[in-house]
Amino acid sequence: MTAIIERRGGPASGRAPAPASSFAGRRRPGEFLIKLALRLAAAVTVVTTVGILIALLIPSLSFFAEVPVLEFLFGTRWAPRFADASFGVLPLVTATLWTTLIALLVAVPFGLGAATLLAEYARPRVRKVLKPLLEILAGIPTVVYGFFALQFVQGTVLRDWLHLPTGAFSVLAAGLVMGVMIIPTIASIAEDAMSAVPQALRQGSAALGANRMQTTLRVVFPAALSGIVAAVVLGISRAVGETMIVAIAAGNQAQLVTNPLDQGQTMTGFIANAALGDSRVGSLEYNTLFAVGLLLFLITLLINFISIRFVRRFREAY
Amino acid sequence: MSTPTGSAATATHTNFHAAETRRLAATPSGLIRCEDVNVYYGEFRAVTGVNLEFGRNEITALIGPSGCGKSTLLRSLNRMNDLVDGARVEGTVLFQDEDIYAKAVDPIEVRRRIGMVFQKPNPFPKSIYDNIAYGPRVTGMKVDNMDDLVEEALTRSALWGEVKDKLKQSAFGLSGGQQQRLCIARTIAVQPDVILMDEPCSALDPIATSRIEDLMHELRKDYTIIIVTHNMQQAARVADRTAFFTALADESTGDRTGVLVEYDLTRNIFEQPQDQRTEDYISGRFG
Amino acid sequence: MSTPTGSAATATHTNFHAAETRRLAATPSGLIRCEDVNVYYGEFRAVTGVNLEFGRNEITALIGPSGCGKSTLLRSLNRMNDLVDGARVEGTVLFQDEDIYAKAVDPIEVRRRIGMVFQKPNPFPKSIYDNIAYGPRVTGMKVDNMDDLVEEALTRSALWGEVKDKLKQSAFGLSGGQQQRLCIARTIAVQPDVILMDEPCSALDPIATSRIEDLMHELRKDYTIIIVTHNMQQAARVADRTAFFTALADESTGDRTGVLVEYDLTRNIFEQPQDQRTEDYISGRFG
Amino acid sequence: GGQPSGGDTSGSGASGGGLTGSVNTDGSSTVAPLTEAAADLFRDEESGVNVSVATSGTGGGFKTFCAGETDVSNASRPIKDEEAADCEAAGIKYTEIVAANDGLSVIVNPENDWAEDLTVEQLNLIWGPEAEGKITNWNQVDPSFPDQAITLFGAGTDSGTFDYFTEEINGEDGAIRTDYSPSEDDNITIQGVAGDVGAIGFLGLSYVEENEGVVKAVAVDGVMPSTETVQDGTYTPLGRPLFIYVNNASYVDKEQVKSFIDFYVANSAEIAERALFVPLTEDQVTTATDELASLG
Amino acid sequence: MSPTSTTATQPLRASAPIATGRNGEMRPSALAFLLLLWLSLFVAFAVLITLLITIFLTGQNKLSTALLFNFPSADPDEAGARPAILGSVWAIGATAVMTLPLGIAAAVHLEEFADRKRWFNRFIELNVQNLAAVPSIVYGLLALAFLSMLGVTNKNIVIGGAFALTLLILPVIIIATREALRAVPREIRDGSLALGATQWQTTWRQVLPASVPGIATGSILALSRALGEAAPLLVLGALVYITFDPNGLLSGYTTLPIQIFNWTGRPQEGFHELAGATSILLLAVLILMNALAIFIRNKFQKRW
Ligand SMILES: Nc1ncnc2c1ncn2[C@@H]1O[C@H](COP(=O)(O)OP(=O)(O)OP(=O)(O)O)[C@@H](O)[C@H]1O
Ligand SMILES: Nc1ncnc2c1ncn2[C@@H]1O[C@H](COP(=O)(O)OP(=O)(O)OP(=O)(O)O)[C@@H](O)[C@H]1O
Ligand SMILES: [Mg+2]
Ligand SMILES: [Mg+2]
Repeated sequence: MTAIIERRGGPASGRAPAPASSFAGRRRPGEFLIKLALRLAAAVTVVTTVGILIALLIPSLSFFAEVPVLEFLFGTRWAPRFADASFGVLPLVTATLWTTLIALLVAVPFGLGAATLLAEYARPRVRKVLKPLLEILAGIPTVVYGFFALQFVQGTVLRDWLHLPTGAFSVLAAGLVMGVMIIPTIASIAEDAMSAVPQALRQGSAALGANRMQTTLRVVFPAALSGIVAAVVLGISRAVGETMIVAIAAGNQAQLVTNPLDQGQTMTGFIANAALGDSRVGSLEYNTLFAVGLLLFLITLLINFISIRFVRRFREAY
Repeated sequence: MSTPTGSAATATHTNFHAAETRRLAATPSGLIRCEDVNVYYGEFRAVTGVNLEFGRNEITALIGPSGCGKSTLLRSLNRMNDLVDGARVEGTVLFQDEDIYAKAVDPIEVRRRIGMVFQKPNPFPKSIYDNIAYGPRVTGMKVDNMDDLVEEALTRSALWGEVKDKLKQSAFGLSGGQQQRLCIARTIAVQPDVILMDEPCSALDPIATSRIEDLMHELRKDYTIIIVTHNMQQAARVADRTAFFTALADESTGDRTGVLVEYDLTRNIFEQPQDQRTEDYISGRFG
Repeated sequence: MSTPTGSAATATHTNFHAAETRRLAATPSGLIRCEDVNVYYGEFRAVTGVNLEFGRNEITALIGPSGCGKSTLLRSLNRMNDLVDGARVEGTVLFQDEDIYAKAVDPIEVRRRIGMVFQKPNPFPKSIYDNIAYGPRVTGMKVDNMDDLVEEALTRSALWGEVKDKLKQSAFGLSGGQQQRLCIARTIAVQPDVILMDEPCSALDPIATSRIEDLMHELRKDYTIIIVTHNMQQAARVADRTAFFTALADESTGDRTGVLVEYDLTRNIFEQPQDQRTEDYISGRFG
Repeated sequence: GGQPSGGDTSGSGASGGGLTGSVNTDGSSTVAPLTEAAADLFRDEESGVNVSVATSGTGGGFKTFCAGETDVSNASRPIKDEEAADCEAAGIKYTEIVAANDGLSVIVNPENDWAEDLTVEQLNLIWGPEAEGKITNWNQVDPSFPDQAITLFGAGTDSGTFDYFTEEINGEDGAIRTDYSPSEDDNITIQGVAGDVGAIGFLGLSYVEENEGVVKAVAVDGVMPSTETVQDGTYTPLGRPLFIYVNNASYVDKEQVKSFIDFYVANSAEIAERALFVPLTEDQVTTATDELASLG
Repeated sequence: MSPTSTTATQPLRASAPIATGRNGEMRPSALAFLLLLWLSLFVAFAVLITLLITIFLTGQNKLSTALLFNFPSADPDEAGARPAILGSVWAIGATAVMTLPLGIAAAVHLEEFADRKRWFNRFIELNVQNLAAVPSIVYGLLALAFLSMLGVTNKNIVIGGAFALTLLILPVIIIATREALRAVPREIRDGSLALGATQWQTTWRQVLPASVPGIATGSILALSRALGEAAPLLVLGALVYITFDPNGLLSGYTTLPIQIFNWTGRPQEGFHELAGATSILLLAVLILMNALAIFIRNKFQKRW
């Protein structure tokens, strides 16, 4: 055999004199540069966040120089672009709350139901088919959802079929459709959380004579609770931030919404509608856009942090 | 190359506790009987042609190298395999002469009557109390006083003294050995006839292990126990009878399948194995 | 309560192959020396105060119950622990009298010189040929003829005959035992001095295990081998020297940490252990 | 009422005149279909010219126009003084051309059988800033009207339609009650009015004609909006011209812009018809031609 | 009782039969529960199907080659979505080119190199998770402000939209890539490193190739999200009528969702049909992309 693989420190050579350099590091400048590049790429995400903050803050500061913060936050009349302007954001906030609430009323039960079915009942092969199908719901362009909400849900279902006393738009229709859109989001995270519950707990429960329902409700749900909460919270974040559906179907009238059959303009709806026109950079109108954007960003930021906390908790638990 | 030929005995001392303290019939009483049991995962046959009787109020150990189907067989004794996708049992498993795979049989009831303790302690993320009370609650047992039931289960599993002051605390706060005893207590609480144990000590330290082994001896008075273990000395220490399994390669497909090699009183298996493969395994030539 | 007291010897026959075929110095030659090594994972100290010398061209086995830090110590011998988040080594590890944790030392080079084989065979998702050629390529070895190198590495690891006709096929097509030998061949191909093995046979069947053990005896001629094993008989069969570790609970924190209990010629460890804990472990009283 | 346009195109000249380059337009979404129709027809003549039409609203359009970004700005109202000042400051010289006429229409739900003819005063009563929160029921507009809540829809604040309507009805540009549903998307307004018996809204005539039966137009001071009433000037005050503003420098320097604008004016009748607007009168065409001619 | 039993205390229960004829899985409560679960899924699918049907009914008349090849027009019978199709291709292409290298590099850093002990890396992780849930319209505002700061007045350009979309899906791609990288078993990395490969060699030659299917799946899904997005592009002002093919990063453009949005706002019924037809087209593309992603996931993703 050709001794291609030579033994460096074999017995034949005795104790090879080991110069201090025998392990000396080869210089790898390429490696260093690559790592630097990778780190920079990761840093882009931070730059994005800082960018968002700056982009939103600077116009917002000009805005708040003209409109007191308290008036903005607690005012009940939103008419920024009229001759008699006023800047109370509460109407937008109430509309956002309504659409979000309605969306959750749809998405939470159905999303959790679907997640439970997929995680606890469906065989892998069935799950492999159902899950992607369910995810199509999350992939439908929101413009398409918007017109579906406006024409079919509001026009046909709520008005023609149910004869509800509602006009052309309602936060109800927008919220319902938004809820359907969010179902896969909630289902997916909740399913992750349930799947992360160790099989051992299910087996332990089954071995005591519990059926699947009991195991699901009394062992898996409590064990996956933080993940389920995270799913719901992320659903809230999606609902608050969704734009096209509300811009199209919730209406454009900024009013304090007290009845879900009324129309209302959400924060995102306002931004989209206002942006359809083109405001002069630096004008109050332009700054208004960013003030609402900032509020929206801060609200979702808060929600996201709550959600991330819960996700982390269920990831750590097992 | 080196063929193991020497015969220097190790310093191993094994205590055939069970065999030494009890007189056993030559054949077990057959509370559970396997007749020609094959277990499949989809197309794959994990266990082939097992005929085996487990004696009432005995401890039976299943031993054998990894992958020989011990866990698979154990799970088929209380229909836990129903929960595994694609798992399928052929042949007959009789419990008190009833076929547990018969149509009219409620698998839930089978599992209540034939309880199971797992390799890794798996307490529920609930309080100690609720861990015990869980079984009686879900099975709809008529319980006059749940507190008494919890106390009795914990007492029987030699845990009461250690936990009686923290029943409302999370079970996760217990040590591994305590958790495992809690799992045994939980099983006892639903009043099973048989307790299956799948390597119940393999995640535990020596002291916890020895406590569980002691507990098993205690429990044998009231329950029938079937235990899978990797630790041969453990089998020797606790089991009345031992079944040795191994995995054979199928000539045609090359798939390996688990078969029962030898089943006998534990002392016989360890001291006078009838099969060469048993002897090889016992003497540590593989595994 | 049952306290193990009996002394019926099992039918265990152990072959001290290594000890019987070689004469060994009372103390090892010290190709690698651990001096007061502690290994931490974050705050947790997994291994405490290990002093140990590994002999050139010897096979040393590390044994002990699960969690006593065998793998941790092994990985600290070739700085594989550098890659584990939070892992930290205190004390000195000398390889040929050089501190491998010294500043000027290139951990990459350490790992090339001190190779490692893992518990689960871990071939790369590439062809058999590329699995072998990978190491020489990435380490920038000057290779005149890669084909020859691949052939020699496979030959040395007793795999050439089985795979020479399918070098271009995926390594995943091999059996577990072949895969493990491929991993050994892969390690040999970068010309290491030492091969660390972490339970290299625990995922293999008896026949494959015995082939790997044979191979280790072959390799000892050219390499220094340190092997972690759970199978005491395996240690007895292959190792020149054996180190027994156990996990002690820290009095103050209750954390368990791995310590070296006893280190000696394998025959001595198995036949005349000096420490009660070693004897308990060897005799299967726990683990 | 006006007729939907036929499919036949003019195609008078030989197609493919060989011009290239782009014509960038922005502005009113109301006027956009007009410019698009012009571009459609123009493409048959000069297929090498890229015409783009953005819809930032009249105000938004003037912003980019006065920044020199666009060659043409579509406007549904005349340029305001501030906007003109912007253009002047940026050195942008421009020419205003009336490109078509429109009847800004007030619409109600087809089931509304009471408000078929409203006076300007009544419209002001409904839409004026003072009405905000007060005029919420039709019977407040006229006691003979039924007890029916009013809901209001209309153009978004960036649109020329909004400016024009507020100016003409409420007497001041931008003065309007704010509790109505403004939309930059006129079809949303249609949907709104169609979905609510008590609704009232305003938008361009073309939308009314395309949505007969869905919504219906209201006569203002007794005159229904139509091609005739708009052209002959009897539909007041809401009959209005639609404009394009041409950047003079572009017109002079860019052959494709000149060619496009000349085409636009020359074929204004057909373009207006295609885009569902009211064509220019003879006089208006002459004026536009003269304006362009003066540019050279 | 068994003769071998030393303490014959086996209670009475031993004789109770297990063949009760009941089945604990079939209790009414359990069946009702299962029914509810299926109902959840059924409702979701029922909405999906209704939506698809209504869109199809709206758009079927206008499904023709004219939709694919014609430019928009003031006449709905002549109008097509050609520039919108090409515009979507340009915008998504540019987005992919910008976001894929960036996202994969960032994910590799976080998963393979970053020391999680360092606050900065933990902060980046947190930040990525947060960015993934920031409303898309905020990215539109970001791009708007950014372009304004650069002094770009005409924001209707491919690169502007691609910029917003890139930032929008960057966190999505990072998260998907990290998951794909995490699915590569530690053993592969250990094996490579133990041979003396550097960390980068290990990443580049072992980990990345092994995770290509996962990365591809995640990227396709992320890009399909970008393809369906309208809100951020709307904020940047959307061109809706162009008579030319977008032909570069600085070219004016429109995209399919924007075209749909615009056509639905037109007075003529014909445009609404066009919007329906374009929705069908967009949905078909999106579903195809989803199917491709799932196909890749199922076919090429190794189970280790
Ligand atoms: N859920 C499953 N699906 C498919 N195959 C399985 C499944 N569970 C086990 N197997 C296979 O069945 C065979 C027997 O497995 P089993 O777990 O019963 O072995 P075991 O003897 O308990 O091994 P160990 O000692 O490692 O626990 C093995 O080849 C295993 O790979
Ligand atoms: N990456 C890690 N991070 C934190 N703790 C670890 C890590 N790896 C191992 N440990 C802990 O360090 C201790 C020693 O682990 P190690 O894997 O070295 O034990 P071992 O003797 O090899 O056990 P086994 O026989 O089960 O392989 C254990 O308590 C283990 O939980
Ligand atoms: Mg097992
Ligand atoms: Mg280990």
